[in-house]
Amino acid sequence: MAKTDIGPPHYSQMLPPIIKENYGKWKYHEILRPGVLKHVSETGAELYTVRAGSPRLLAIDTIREICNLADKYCDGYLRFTSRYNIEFLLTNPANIDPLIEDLKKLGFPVGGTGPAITNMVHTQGWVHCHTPATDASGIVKAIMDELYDYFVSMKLPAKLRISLACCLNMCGAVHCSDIGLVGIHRTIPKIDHEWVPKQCEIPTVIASCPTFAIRPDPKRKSVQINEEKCMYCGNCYTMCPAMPIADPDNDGVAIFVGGKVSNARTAPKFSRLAIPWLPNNPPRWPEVVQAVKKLVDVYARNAREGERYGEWIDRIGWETFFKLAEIPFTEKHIDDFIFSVPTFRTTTNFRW
Amino acid sequence: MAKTDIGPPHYSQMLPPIIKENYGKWKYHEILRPGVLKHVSETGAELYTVRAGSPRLLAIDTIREICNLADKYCDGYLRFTSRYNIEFLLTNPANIDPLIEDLKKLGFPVGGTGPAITNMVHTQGWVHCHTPATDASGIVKAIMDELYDYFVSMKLPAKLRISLACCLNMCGAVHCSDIGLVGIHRTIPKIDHEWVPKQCEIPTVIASCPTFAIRPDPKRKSVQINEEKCMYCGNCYTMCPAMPIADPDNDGVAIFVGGKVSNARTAPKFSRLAIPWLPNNPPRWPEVVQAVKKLVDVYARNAREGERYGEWIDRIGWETFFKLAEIPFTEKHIDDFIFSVPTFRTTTNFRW
Amino acid sequence: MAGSETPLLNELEKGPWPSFVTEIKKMADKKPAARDLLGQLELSYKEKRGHWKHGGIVGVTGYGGGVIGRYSDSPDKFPGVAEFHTMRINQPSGWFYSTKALREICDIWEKYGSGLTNFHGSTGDIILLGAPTAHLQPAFDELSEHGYDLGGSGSDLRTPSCCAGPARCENACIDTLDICYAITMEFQDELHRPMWPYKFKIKVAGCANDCVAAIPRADFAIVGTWRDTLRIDQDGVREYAERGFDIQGQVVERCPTKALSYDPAAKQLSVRAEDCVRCVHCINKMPKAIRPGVERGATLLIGGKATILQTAFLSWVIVPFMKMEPPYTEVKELLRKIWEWWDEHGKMRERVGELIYRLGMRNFLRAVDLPAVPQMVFEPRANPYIFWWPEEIIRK
Amino acid sequence: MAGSETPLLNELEKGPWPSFVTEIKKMADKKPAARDLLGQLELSYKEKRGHWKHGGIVGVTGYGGGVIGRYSDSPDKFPGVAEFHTMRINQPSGWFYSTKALREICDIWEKYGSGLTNFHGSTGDIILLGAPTAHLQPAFDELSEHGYDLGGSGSDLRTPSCCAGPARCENACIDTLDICYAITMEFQDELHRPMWPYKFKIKVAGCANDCVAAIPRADFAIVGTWRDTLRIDQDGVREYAERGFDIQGQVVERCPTKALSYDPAAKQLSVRAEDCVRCVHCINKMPKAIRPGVERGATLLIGGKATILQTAFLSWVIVPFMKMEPPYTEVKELLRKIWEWWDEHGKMRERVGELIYRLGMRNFLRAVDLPAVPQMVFEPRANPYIFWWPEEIIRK
Amino acid sequence: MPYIEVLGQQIEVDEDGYIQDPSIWTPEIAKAMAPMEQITELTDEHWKVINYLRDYYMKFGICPMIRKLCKDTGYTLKKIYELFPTGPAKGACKLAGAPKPTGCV
Amino acid sequence: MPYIEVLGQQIEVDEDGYIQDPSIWTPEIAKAMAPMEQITELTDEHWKVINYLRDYYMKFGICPMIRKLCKDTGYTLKKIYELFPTGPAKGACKLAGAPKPTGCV
Ligand code: SRM
Ligand code: SRM
Ligand code: SRM
Ligand code: SRM
Ligand code: SF4
Ligand code: SF4
Ligand code: SF4
Ligand code: SF4
Ligand code: SF4
Ligand code: SF4
Ligand code: SF4
Ligand code: SF4
Repeated sequence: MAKTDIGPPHYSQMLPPIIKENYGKWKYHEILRPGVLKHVSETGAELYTVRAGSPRLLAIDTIREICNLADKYCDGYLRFTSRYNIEFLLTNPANIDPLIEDLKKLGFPVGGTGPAITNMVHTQGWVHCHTPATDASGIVKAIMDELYDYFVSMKLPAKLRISLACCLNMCGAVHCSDIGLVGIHRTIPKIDHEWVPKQCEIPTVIASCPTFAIRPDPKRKSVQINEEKCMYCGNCYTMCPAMPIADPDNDGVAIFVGGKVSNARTAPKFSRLAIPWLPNNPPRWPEVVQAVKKLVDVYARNAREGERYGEWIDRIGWETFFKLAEIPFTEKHIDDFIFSVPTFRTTTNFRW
Repeated sequence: MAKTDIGPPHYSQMLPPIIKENYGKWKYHEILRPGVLKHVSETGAELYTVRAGSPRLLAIDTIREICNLADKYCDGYLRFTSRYNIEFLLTNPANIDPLIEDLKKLGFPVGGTGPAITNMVHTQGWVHCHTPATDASGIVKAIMDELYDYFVSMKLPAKLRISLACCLNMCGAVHCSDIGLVGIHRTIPKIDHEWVPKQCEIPTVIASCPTFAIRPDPKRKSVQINEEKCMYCGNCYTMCPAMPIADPDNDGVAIFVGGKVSNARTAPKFSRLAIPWLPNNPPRWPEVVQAVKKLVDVYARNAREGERYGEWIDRIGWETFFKLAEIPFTEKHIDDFIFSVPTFRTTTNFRW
Repeated sequence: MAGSETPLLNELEKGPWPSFVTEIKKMADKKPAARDLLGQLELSYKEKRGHWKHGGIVGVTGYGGGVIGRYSDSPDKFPGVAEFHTMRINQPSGWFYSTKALREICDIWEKYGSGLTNFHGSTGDIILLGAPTAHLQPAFDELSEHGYDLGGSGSDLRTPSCCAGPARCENACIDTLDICYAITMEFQDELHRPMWPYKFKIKVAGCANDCVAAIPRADFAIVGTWRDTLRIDQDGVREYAERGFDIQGQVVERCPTKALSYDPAAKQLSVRAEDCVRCVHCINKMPKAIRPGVERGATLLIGGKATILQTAFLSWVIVPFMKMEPPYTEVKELLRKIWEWWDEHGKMRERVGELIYRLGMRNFLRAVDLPAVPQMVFEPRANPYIFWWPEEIIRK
Repeated sequence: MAGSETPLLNELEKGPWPSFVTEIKKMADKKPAARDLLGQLELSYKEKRGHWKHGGIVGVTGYGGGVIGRYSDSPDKFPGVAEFHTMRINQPSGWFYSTKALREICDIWEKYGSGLTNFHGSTGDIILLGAPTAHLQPAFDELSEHGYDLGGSGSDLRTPSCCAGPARCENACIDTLDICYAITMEFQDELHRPMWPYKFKIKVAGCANDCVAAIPRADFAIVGTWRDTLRIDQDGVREYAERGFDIQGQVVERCPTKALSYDPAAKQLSVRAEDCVRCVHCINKMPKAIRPGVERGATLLIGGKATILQTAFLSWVIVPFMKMEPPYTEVKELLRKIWEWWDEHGKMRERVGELIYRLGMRNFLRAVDLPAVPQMVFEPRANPYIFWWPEEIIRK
Repeated sequence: MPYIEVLGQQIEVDEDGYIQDPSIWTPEIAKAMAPMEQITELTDEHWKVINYLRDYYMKFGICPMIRKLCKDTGYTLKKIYELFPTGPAKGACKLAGAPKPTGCV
Repeated sequence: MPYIEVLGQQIEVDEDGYIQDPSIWTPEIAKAMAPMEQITELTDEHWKVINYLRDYYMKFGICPMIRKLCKDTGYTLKKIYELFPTGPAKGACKLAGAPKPTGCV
């Protein structure tokens, strides 16, 4: 039997010599051009990074091709970023252009650094998950095609991070993204009263509902849902296979904006609802893609240099944002969950 | 039988001629000196206001004396302010000094305008209420004696509003004061199981508990309190006389700071806990008075011109406030009620 | 009463601030109620606890509120305060008085009560402190004869109040006194006969300074504002500049939205209207130079309350702008709709703000027919817990 | 597989961004699993819904997590994905790889799985997408032989992750890679054998930029910072100034606490140390001129999570500063205390942040022996609902 | 302790005239209380309200909210005040032998 | 549908081998499942865990959390894995005839 609990390989096995030698000694960096970083060490050593966009879902054959490039230009070392991009680590600047050439041939764009759009954090969707309200990889592909230009250039006011999660579990952690997309349902779960008693732990199912919409149905040894209280989160389905919630016509995508992760200048911020729902329209989700494009463009046009999406909205106010973005404001934008009250405007200070 | 539903007298009966003539036509005002305002109308008319501090609890004989002054200097008209002060309305500036002289004789200080401390909003306390955790008028008197100088001058960075409520019902609405004092209990209600069933509506009592600490005690047809969940708000006592909560040794005063009401510059703000508890020490509550004095002084010394208490703290951060004010920070300062989460610091951005 | 009997309270006659103890003593010789109040209060000071019994349900014929019942827990020791009920009298708008009116009230209270008052209670009423049960009806009868009426108490509309407004203030964007009076008169029934889940308070402030604390302390706040641009008088600006006032530091830099800009050379101030949020700070600082705009009305907010049950709420914007002209039909109808919804859905002792929190703003807005606008929130929801109306769902 | 069978997916091979469809197709000829994944996915695209059955409990001997079971709901049509389980492989710290290591993984996955992967999952694992039940154990055995282990899933410690840190970044105030590794190794049991109320995630970021999203996405965030003053190199400042960089506008004015001041004449930048909140903005903008201080360590935060159940939480500061030196005993012990308390009091599927919300920070702090400090909150409580410990009460 | 006389028995009431122990209520007590609440004679309409309140209190342990009282009896609030001039809380609840209303005054 | 054979009867199970209807569970089913979960023989120790889980599930309608299981049986988690090499969720719960654990994977 296999050895257990050995943990991951030690990172030192994975670091190229230049990094081992300059570990913890990096002094500053520059972005030479989109997708190309130069880190300079206190020792004077220079490390070059070429960042390439990735679809994240990679065939092993592709990984081998990537390895070939890393062998050719990077002494056999590379890394991935926290947003799925591939980073080639070079010591010889002369290798940068040939590497980029080769990457182009393989179809990998170079970019994603500085005031740009980088890869979208995303999730499984129809490829592997059982609870999605939309696909992940497909929309991501369609959006990144549309925003490609912002990946390979650095012409935005600041970094702009887009993420997507295919259901309310929000595995992509889109809740703090400049633009966050979430697959949502809009209809209540359909209870299969034959299977609920067999497949599901009733108390657990009841406890799983954030809005206390589920109550026991002792007669049927099953549960009931209070339609008015259900906001279609699907958490009960996660706990109970006999309560499927997917609905092809009504599932779709909600879009949130203005979140951020970094503590730079301002504290991390949640993204907030901009567009409550757009339909699932595979294969290329034109409504969603256009909406994201518009949201990027309105920011690109109006924000000041160095201003993240949410910082821009802070300055102009959500009133103005909805006007500029030409998005109708509805009662859906007003929070009605636990922490709603602190979001209500308790002042006459607002713009018309 | 008396006529009912006649409502209050029409305000026009109460307005001096100069106000009737210039109603809605006031153009600007000046503060001539502490407690003396001059309002100038578009018509050129000038109205002088002399503001005098009041203990709020007034004997009818005192009111008659006040009326005498108003008759003498103000053609028989006066008003009270939203903070219980008395305002004499004069048309002849020559009357200002004599009026102030007369007020001095009666023991009424003139002031409370501009960047000053004005009268304390407060409540009934032991004078008339059945639920107090402290007295009202007594502490107010002791504090206003100590801060008297700030009432008759205008030397603070900005307006500083102090309020007091004698229990958690917070009738004084101290929740948005620069400095707010609240009478609090610290022990759980003592249940009189004989009287609960007779005097109290059990379901109402249970529903009255903000923290769900009360559960039925069906055997005794009474209720029980989960000690760990009770935070001594006294709301159950409000609903049920058989659950008295007062405890002379443990009742006392909590002090909150940094709230504001106006929308000027910043939105209205809640006051926030500075000192969790000081003992009731009648007749002059020296601990409370000194604490308030210190809180005023630290603000007076450190805030910038025009900065309200909470605006000052916003600038320097609560970390620094607790340091400057020399108040220990404890777990009690950390919210643990419904909206606690938005008060937790979700960033590494803080001062040491 | 000899001071020697109240050694603790006597301490509160020292010091420069006028003393409530002195006030009580003033009536103590004439009024047993005042004398015994002093005695009982001294006891409270000694024991550090109140000596009033819980509750008390007393009143006058035809009304369900307006009087706060109060009984001493030591009636034997203090018979003068065995029954010591408070009458809440509806104050005139803005707390303006003729001395004639005040003297009338004093005379009536001399006759029936303890001779002690609060000017005013923190809701705004005239508080007549302490009368025995038997005197309540006659006192009321006589007050009524002189044109006074009771204020609110219990689960009813509480006595509305308002700031000095146009009577004494250049900032007033609405006629606070008249609005307050009109609303009070329109809803006399709601004020006197408790019929709701809980209390409901209305306060009217003439501008964003909110000198009556409407936003924190009223379930329904009416706050004056304007829709156009504030008016700058450059002569006035020059005057402040020449006086050495730091326009840049005290005004321009403190404008919350940086809507102002100042040209120190020309001594000219200008405003970007679309960025001004009408916080009135600049007006406060330079009243001679800056004034509200001319297209005036009010912002309406809902839900303010103190800390019980679900912590304090500040009121929330529900109507960014409403014209305020007599007879104020629009706001009255809105109030009726709000009460109808609240009364129908509210639990016992649930303030309207708590009900909105529980059922969601969307249900409230739909019930009272108001459109959702971004002015209602600081920021939109961060969670994806979005409700849909049945008619929005695609059914095939 | 002929493209004609997947007309919808083929649309996603168009456009400049690399296509996941192309990736799946690459394996489709060699791997029935990949081929049938394509088919089933095409069906999903047609019907706008997923085709995986709910759940799946599969695994390897001795572990309770690390594999996500997945079954097709149309195994007859798509037998290649009838069983299509995912293996989560614990990535090396910072996602650094030698090509040798990557090739090993590819070879193993060629043998036992679909040949499809995610580099990486959003928790940070290597995701090996799709293997039948029978292949799980052999695949694991071979991975283990080559030095790889499974990551977390279920109610256990999830695979910790960290940013590039000192390996490739001048901002790193702590050794993110080593801390991540050390914690992972220390808690192998917690990682592989679910035993808690719910999942627990740890992420390590070298500085306040938080390039691994630790604060929003980890129950326990370790974020590098410093205690002394940031270091300014005035030569570097001059270089930026001479290059025409707008130091005043882009740096000084954007400093959240206005801790910086710039003298354009002298081209000198200075910082008021007590006001700097170490947000690293100025360092980001002028890396050649400004660097973190030298007394380094980490701020620890707790409670971050996504939206289910009680909406998303960002992590909350619980330790403003902790030195971070191997073997990291202090942080390990803190983690143990936290888990002990959470495991004892947590309800099923209650994240640690939700438990703290439910029971109050005070109970948490007491249990894990941490002092309350103002750095833990944006602002103190506004309500007077203050709890007292029994020992604080005066008993006579 | 104050009390009222009902059929020769002394029933304890509080200062406001509410019976101290709601469980001992009888219709006679209501009759004895009526004059204090300015009711000269208890008509069927009065009894409808009293019985409704009594039943509600016995069933739920609380008094209904006014809206419910009006809805369920079919009487407007005006009508209630006509029947009970001192109002539903002071008049009707007292006669129905419910505990003295608390809070909210 | 897959099934397992118990005393000549075919019992329906899902892909993961959990019985489809927990109410039909018998100890024989547990015995039949044991080999699939790499258990050669069900000892008293096994039965202690299985019976505990079964009772708990019947009483509360849910499976206990691991900490509770360990506390109540007195076994460490290590011991549980020794008894049920595929773990408490996959091994023990399955044998106890509880529904397949959901969520949180
Ligand atoms: C490689 C990576 C870390 C890793 O271990 O994988 C990384 C690397 C760097 N980050 Fe980052 N960041 C990386 C994810 C992040 C994330 C996480 C995320 O996006 O999910 C964040 C938080 C984003 C947010 O706030 O929403 C992040 C917020 C930053 C910031 C703060 C930006 C701001 O002003 O708010 C900086 C500073 C800057 O760029 O000026 C920064 C700066 C940097 C620097 C310059 C640090 C350095 O000196 O090496 C690196 C190159 C930046 C660039 O791309 O322009 N990095 N960085 C990640 C690359 C992701 C990618 O493929 O694009
Ligand atoms: C008389 C009164 C209204 C009334 O109808 O009774 C009143 C009258 C004026 N207020 Fe006020 N305010 C009055 C209570 C308030 C309150 C309510 C309270 O304190 O409970 C507030 C909100 C306080 C807060 O924010 O916590 C209030 C916030 C203001 C402000 C905003 C101050 C700020 O910068 O935040 C101004 C503007 C200013 O003073 O520059 C203001 C300005 C004024 C002006 C200058 C308005 C005018 O042009 O006449 C009046 C004289 C001000 C002064 O005292 O310096 N008034 N004012 C109240 C006097 C109370 C007293 O006896 O002291
Ligand atoms: C008299 C007065 C205090 C004063 O000295 O000024 C007062 C006195 C009482 N209030 Fe109040 N409240 C008074 C203004 C307020 C205010 C301030 C305001 O209206 O601006 C508040 C905070 C704002 C609000 O309404 O939320 C206030 C919030 C309360 C509460 C808590 C309500 C809540 O929802 O949180 C209670 C408790 C209750 O209703 O059961 C309460 C209850 C009470 C009771 C009736 C005590 C009780 O538990 O039944 C007090 C009677 C005291 C007595 O014996 O005279 N009182 N009460 C004020 C009314 C005078 C007037 O009519 O002018
Ligand atoms: C694979 C992955 C998405 C991806 O494509 O990258 C993933 C996939 C699933 N997540 Fe996740 N989560 C993944 C990272 C996350 C993250 C992001 C993170 O860790 O930084 C989050 C948000 C952060 C957090 O933990 O709160 C996340 C929050 C959830 C939740 C909601 C938890 C909550 O407390 O709100 C669930 C629901 C659950 O646990 O029942 C969930 C549940 C699931 C399940 C197991 C579905 C379920 O209902 O049981 C998904 C299995 C998909 C499949 O079939 O492969 N997943 N999940 C990520 C793990 C890969 C890896 O190990 O590297
Ligand atoms: S976000 Fe939802 S659907 Fe997508 S992978 Fe996570 S759990 Fe599955
Ligand atoms: S979908 Fe969500 S809100 Fe609706 S019943 Fe299920 S758990 Fe509750
Ligand atoms: S604050 Fe409390 S004690 Fe004071 S008057 Fe109001 S209800 Fe009574
Ligand atoms: S005092 Fe407050 S918290 Fe305590 S039991 Fe009573 S209502 Fe609940
Ligand atoms: S609220 Fe405005 S209008 Fe009313 S008194 Fe205050 S400053 Fe004047
Ligand atoms: S009113 Fe307030 S927001 Fe408008 S310009 Fe003046 S200071 Fe700025
Ligand atoms: S978090 Fe800080 S240390 Fe880590 S990679 Fe990002 S910038 Fe560098
Ligand atoms: S690190 Fe941030 S807070 Fe500190 S000086 Fe630089 S910009 Fe200001």
